[in-house]
Amino acid sequence: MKKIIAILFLLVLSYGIYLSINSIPFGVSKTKVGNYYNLNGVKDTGANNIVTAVVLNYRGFDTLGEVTVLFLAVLGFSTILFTMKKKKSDNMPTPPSLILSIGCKFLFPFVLLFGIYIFIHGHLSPGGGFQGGAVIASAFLLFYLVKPSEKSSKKSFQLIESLSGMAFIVIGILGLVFGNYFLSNFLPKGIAGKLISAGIIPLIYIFIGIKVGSELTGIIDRLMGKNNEKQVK
Amino acid sequence: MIINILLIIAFGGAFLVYLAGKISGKLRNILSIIISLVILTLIVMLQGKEIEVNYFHFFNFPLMFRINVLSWFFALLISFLTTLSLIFSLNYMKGKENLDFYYLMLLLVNASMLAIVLSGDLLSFYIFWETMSWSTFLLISYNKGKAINAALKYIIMSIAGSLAMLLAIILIYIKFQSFDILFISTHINMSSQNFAILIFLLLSIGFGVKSAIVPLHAWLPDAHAEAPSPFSAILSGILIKMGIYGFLLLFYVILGLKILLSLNIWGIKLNYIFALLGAISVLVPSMIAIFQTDAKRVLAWSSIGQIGYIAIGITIGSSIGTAGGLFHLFSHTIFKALLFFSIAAVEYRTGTRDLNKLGGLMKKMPIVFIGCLISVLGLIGIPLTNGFVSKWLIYKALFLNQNYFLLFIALISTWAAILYGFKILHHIFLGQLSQEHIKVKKAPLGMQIPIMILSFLVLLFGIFPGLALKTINKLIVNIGFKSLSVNLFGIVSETGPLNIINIFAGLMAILLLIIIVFKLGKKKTNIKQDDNYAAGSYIPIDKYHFTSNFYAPLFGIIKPLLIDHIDNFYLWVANRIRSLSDKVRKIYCGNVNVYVIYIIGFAALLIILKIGLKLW
Amino acid sequence: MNPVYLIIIPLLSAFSIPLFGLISKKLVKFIPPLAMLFNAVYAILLIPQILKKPIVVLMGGYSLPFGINLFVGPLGIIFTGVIAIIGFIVSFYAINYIKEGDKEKYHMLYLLLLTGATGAVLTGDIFNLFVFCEILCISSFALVADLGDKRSIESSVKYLIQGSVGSGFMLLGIGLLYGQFGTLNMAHLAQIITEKYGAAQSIPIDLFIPFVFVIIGFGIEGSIFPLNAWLPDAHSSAPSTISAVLSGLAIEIGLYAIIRFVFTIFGITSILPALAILGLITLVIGEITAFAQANIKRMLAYSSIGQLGLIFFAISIGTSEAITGGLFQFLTHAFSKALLFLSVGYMIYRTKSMEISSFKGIGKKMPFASLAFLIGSFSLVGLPLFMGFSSKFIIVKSAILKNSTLFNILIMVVLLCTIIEGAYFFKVIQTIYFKKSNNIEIKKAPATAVIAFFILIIIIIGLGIYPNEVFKILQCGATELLDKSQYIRSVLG
Amino acid sequence: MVYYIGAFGLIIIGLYVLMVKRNLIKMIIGISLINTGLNLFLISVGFIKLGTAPIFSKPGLNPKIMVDPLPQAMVLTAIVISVATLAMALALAIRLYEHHGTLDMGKIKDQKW
Repeated sequence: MKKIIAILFLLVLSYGIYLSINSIPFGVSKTKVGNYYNLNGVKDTGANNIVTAVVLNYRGFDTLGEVTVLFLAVLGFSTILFTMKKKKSDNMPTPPSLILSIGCKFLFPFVLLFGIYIFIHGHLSPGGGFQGGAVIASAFLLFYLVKPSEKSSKKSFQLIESLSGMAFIVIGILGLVFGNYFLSNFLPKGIAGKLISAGIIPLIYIFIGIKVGSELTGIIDRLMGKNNEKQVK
Repeated sequence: MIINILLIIAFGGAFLVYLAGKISGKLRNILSIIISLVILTLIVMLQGKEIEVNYFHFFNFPLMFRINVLSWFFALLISFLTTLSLIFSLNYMKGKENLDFYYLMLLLVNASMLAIVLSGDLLSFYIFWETMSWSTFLLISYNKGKAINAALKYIIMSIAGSLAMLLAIILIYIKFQSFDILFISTHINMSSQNFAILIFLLLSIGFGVKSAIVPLHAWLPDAHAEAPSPFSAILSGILIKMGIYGFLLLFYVILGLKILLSLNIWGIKLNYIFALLGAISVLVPSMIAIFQTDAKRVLAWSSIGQIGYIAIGITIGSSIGTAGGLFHLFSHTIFKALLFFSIAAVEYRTGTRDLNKLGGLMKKMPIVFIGCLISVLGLIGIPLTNGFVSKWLIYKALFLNQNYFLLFIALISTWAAILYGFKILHHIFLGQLSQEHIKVKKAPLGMQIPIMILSFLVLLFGIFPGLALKTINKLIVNIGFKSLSVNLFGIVSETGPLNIINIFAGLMAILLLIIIVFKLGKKKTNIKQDDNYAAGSYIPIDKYHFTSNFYAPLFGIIKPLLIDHIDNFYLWVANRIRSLSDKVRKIYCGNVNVYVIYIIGFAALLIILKIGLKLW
Repeated sequence: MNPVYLIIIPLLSAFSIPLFGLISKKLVKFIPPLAMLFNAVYAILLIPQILKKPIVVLMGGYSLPFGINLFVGPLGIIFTGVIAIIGFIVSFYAINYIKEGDKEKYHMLYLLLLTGATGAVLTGDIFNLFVFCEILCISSFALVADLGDKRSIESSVKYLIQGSVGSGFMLLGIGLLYGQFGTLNMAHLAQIITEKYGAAQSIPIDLFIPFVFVIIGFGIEGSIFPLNAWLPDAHSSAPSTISAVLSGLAIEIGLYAIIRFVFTIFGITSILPALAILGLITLVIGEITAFAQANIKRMLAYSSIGQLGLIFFAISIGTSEAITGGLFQFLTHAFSKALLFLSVGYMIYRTKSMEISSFKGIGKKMPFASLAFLIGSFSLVGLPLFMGFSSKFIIVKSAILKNSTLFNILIMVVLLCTIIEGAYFFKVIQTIYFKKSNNIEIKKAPATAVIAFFILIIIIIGLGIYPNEVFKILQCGATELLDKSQYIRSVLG
Repeated sequence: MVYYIGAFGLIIIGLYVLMVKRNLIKMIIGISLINTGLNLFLISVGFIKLGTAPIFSKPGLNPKIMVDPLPQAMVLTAIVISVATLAMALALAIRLYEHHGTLDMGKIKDQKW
């Protein structure tokens, strides 16, 4: 019964979407705003990667919100799991195999480096702070796989998160001070294509990278069950 | 300016008294009486003045106070009764809990009522009307227990009434772009008949709830019975008269006599319908009152009945009727407050107000007995009491108006009043003294003083009705009636003068006759109640208390008529809403899948409406 | 005076809480009140300037519609001001109230929730609106679960599922709009829509479908009738401070978004009567459901649904005065409901029960909390001298002035609902004051709570007696909503 | 066009899951499906046939045929938001299981009426 109702409703919904989608033809250039970004992005921001230019400069405020959302996720995550009963599990997790542990130890610095590379070059090539941060977090995931009992310092993670978040805002406020607009690109834009160019974009991306890295690591850390053991029924 | 000061004292005083109560109880009591006396003097000083003050702008609507004869008359009654009630409370409320709150609310009700009658525009009228409603609500709840449901019924009905009133006020504003009562009254001619009927009906609901005209009376018996007794006196004595004040305002100030008499629905005159409702309010509640066993409930039902008289008086639209209605309002305030005070005094000493448990207190509490006797006489309308004058005027007006049907009902109801009046008197003060109450003491002085003052007033205005009739005459002239010629002893007119001296002389003659007849009769012998035996076995004394089921035969005949169907109807509605609520809240069934289905279903519904029905 | 600080300062202070936490754990709880106090003062100082001319703030200095802008008009500043004032009072109250759990995280989440709310009402960009709404939503998911007990986790899960559907719909609607019109800026969007469809009699279907999605997306946050199943659960199981903020502010953000879309962006006035009926159904359902509740917080939550329906109804009447009344009702509801939840908070805390029957005779033991409840409920029922009267008065007046049979009937229903509302509120008042108490030793509420009560009481009575100045500001808000071209002009120049 | 169908297919499937499936984990998967579908939809809105990525990674690229960068930026944000929601949902699921010993949302109905 429920299924039939659900399907009926969804059919109506799909029909509605079908009707409205007609006015959005597929694969045709149609937006004024997007064209503007493509045409003037490099000139305006000094970043080769237009998506980065949009994310951090034209719509930097969205990104601030986005960073906040991620911050929130970690916060909420740890709030919800905060009062969890800490149970000592009887059986220690099986130690990882030799291949895994050696391989991970070997890979860890490279992955970390790759993550850093990605967010530093966010304005030049595909990638950026979020992606880089995710890569960094995966490095820590490897690390945890090898040493499940390792206790990471949650305090320092939290500090890094909030400091880098604050740095983002402070850069924004500096923009307000020097350039009259919040988050305005007040630093010299340099020559597009060079590493040190595009004003505040790389700077912000570095902070975002650090922040996202530590946040995702925090989430992984929690989900790995460091201080909340698996429930035994 | 003096009005502003008056109301600032009234409202500020209430809170001041509350704060004083935090320091000491004595200070609070004294302060409350001082404040009420100050208000009373200020009002007396305002006699005959016509003042208008703008005091505030709510949004951009100017609010104003205005005093004229009508409002002065009511203000005087309000503050006078409140003063007496406060004096009475000194003893009655001694030792009860939350007294600060009690005094605060009592003074707040007083202040709000004053503000109502002094309001010059409908908006401030409404605002203070509501203030009165909620402070009354809190005060009725004060006694806890049964009082809670009574208060709830009261507040719900008055919210309903006041919302109707709000609607009417806003309609008026939209029509005339003003809340000023005088402005409206001068421009009402321009409005259509339908508009006037609409206003009439809506406002009638609002005022009707407060004054407990019959279909809207359901709150009154409970509320009057359960409120603290000094406050019951105010409730019955003056608070329900606020509704009458509202009606006067509506009938004669806003609509005016001419329009009032012309209003009709399908040819039936509205004021006649209203008078008919008044007549029902007189008849049925008076009957119901006979069968109550709780003394305060008797009085409560009787209040509805007396309000009915007033309603008849003020609606028939003749000057003598209106004067009668107003005079009855005035007398009712006095004798009903007196009755409530007497019963409160009895309750204070004996701890009960169940009529079947009381009896024979005449000698134990003589002053209270005399007070009660006088007030019952007033209630019944025996000559030389103020009740007689007012009822006479109302009957007269009905007679002159050739409303014989209403006259008939009013007369029958007087019999009912005699029955329940006598019942109260007999059950409490006459008959056998119950064993428990042998050691009952006299009422304290603080209670006797208000009782004595009021008893005196009942007789004073019964013998010299002109004292009040002069003001009332001015009042009815003020609201657009012909003047009556009044002297100290009554009314001088060709159609049927009222002269207390003549009546007094006649009465004396009858009295003399009765005394002579009684002197000729046999002497009675007193037998002690304990001297009775039944088949040789001793029966406990309580069984001899012959006052229970006083009017049992009568009750058997008309009982089915007197069940409070209207009250039951309201209860039924409340229960319906409750069960509806229980059904409706099943929508939130707790299953999150269903909730998502609601969301998608809503989207689908909107799309269907758009595509299928081509809405929007 | 740059309104961007209204968003930045709370955000910055939220981020800085862990730092202060390092210095002293006790310091943390004073940061939210300070940040909100700043916002409140700043918002009030901005008002005169904004009434003259709305402020448009560009982010990053790019010309519109390419950058993001904040539009700080009368409407925005009203909402911001209310958010800041209530945020301040509630966080002040929370200084002593929040004792268990991770305090730092609670305060951070709380500040972020308010940041989200402020951002959502100030932004001039639909995608940005979506982002801020998500901040609001996600922080409220977490805060609802803050107590960590059985009921709060369950409520939070249900809230999250419905909220995700809502955010999905929002994004879908925004995506469709972007696809059609190629812009995300509200004013630009409004301009294009007016140019393209301004003359059309009925709403074209390809405009209607995104409209449906957006309305439903924000309607879930704004708890319109069939979409509000999460609300009673979430509001009743969150900590009382959070219930106060959620009920008083969060759901109104959804409402704000809807009216912004209906009036400014789409400019669809033909749908207004339907929305009015929807609001009315919400009102009726909310009040009737609240009538039989035994759990005080659920009762208040359902009453919030009812109040929201009333606001929605008032705004959907669509005249300037009615919208003003609706906004006024929003103020009333925000302040009164916050007061109610806060007062109930300590009662629950002391009696350890949410059943109404367990509050018997508490009036004597907790006089201030009970007084707060009394005044809050009087105000909500709409008794004079309190704020609720001012707003209800305006609403009734404007509905009658509309002079259509439909609205005359609807306003009758509204008034009937008021009676029901009165019935259940007065019943609780009687339980609190006039029932025999259970003779348990109950302590009074602490000073911080009492101060919070009194600030709210003063606001409620003050605006109940003297609403004139606020009324003028609200009128400007209504004008802003109704005058679409003015909005477009002031943003795009 | 197939992208649109795919995107909306995912969304519809996700909604169906939310309406019919009672297991919380499945519902969370449904939410993920909706979000993925949305991201796909946004990206396809900005798509241009034969378009290139909006990155001037080598000189001589024609900005006229680049795809629209704005939906991509939006998707970036949307992904982060969906990750956040997902994280919250998983944390809640863990706690819910701890409290109720089940993840069947049809059975967890303490909060009702």
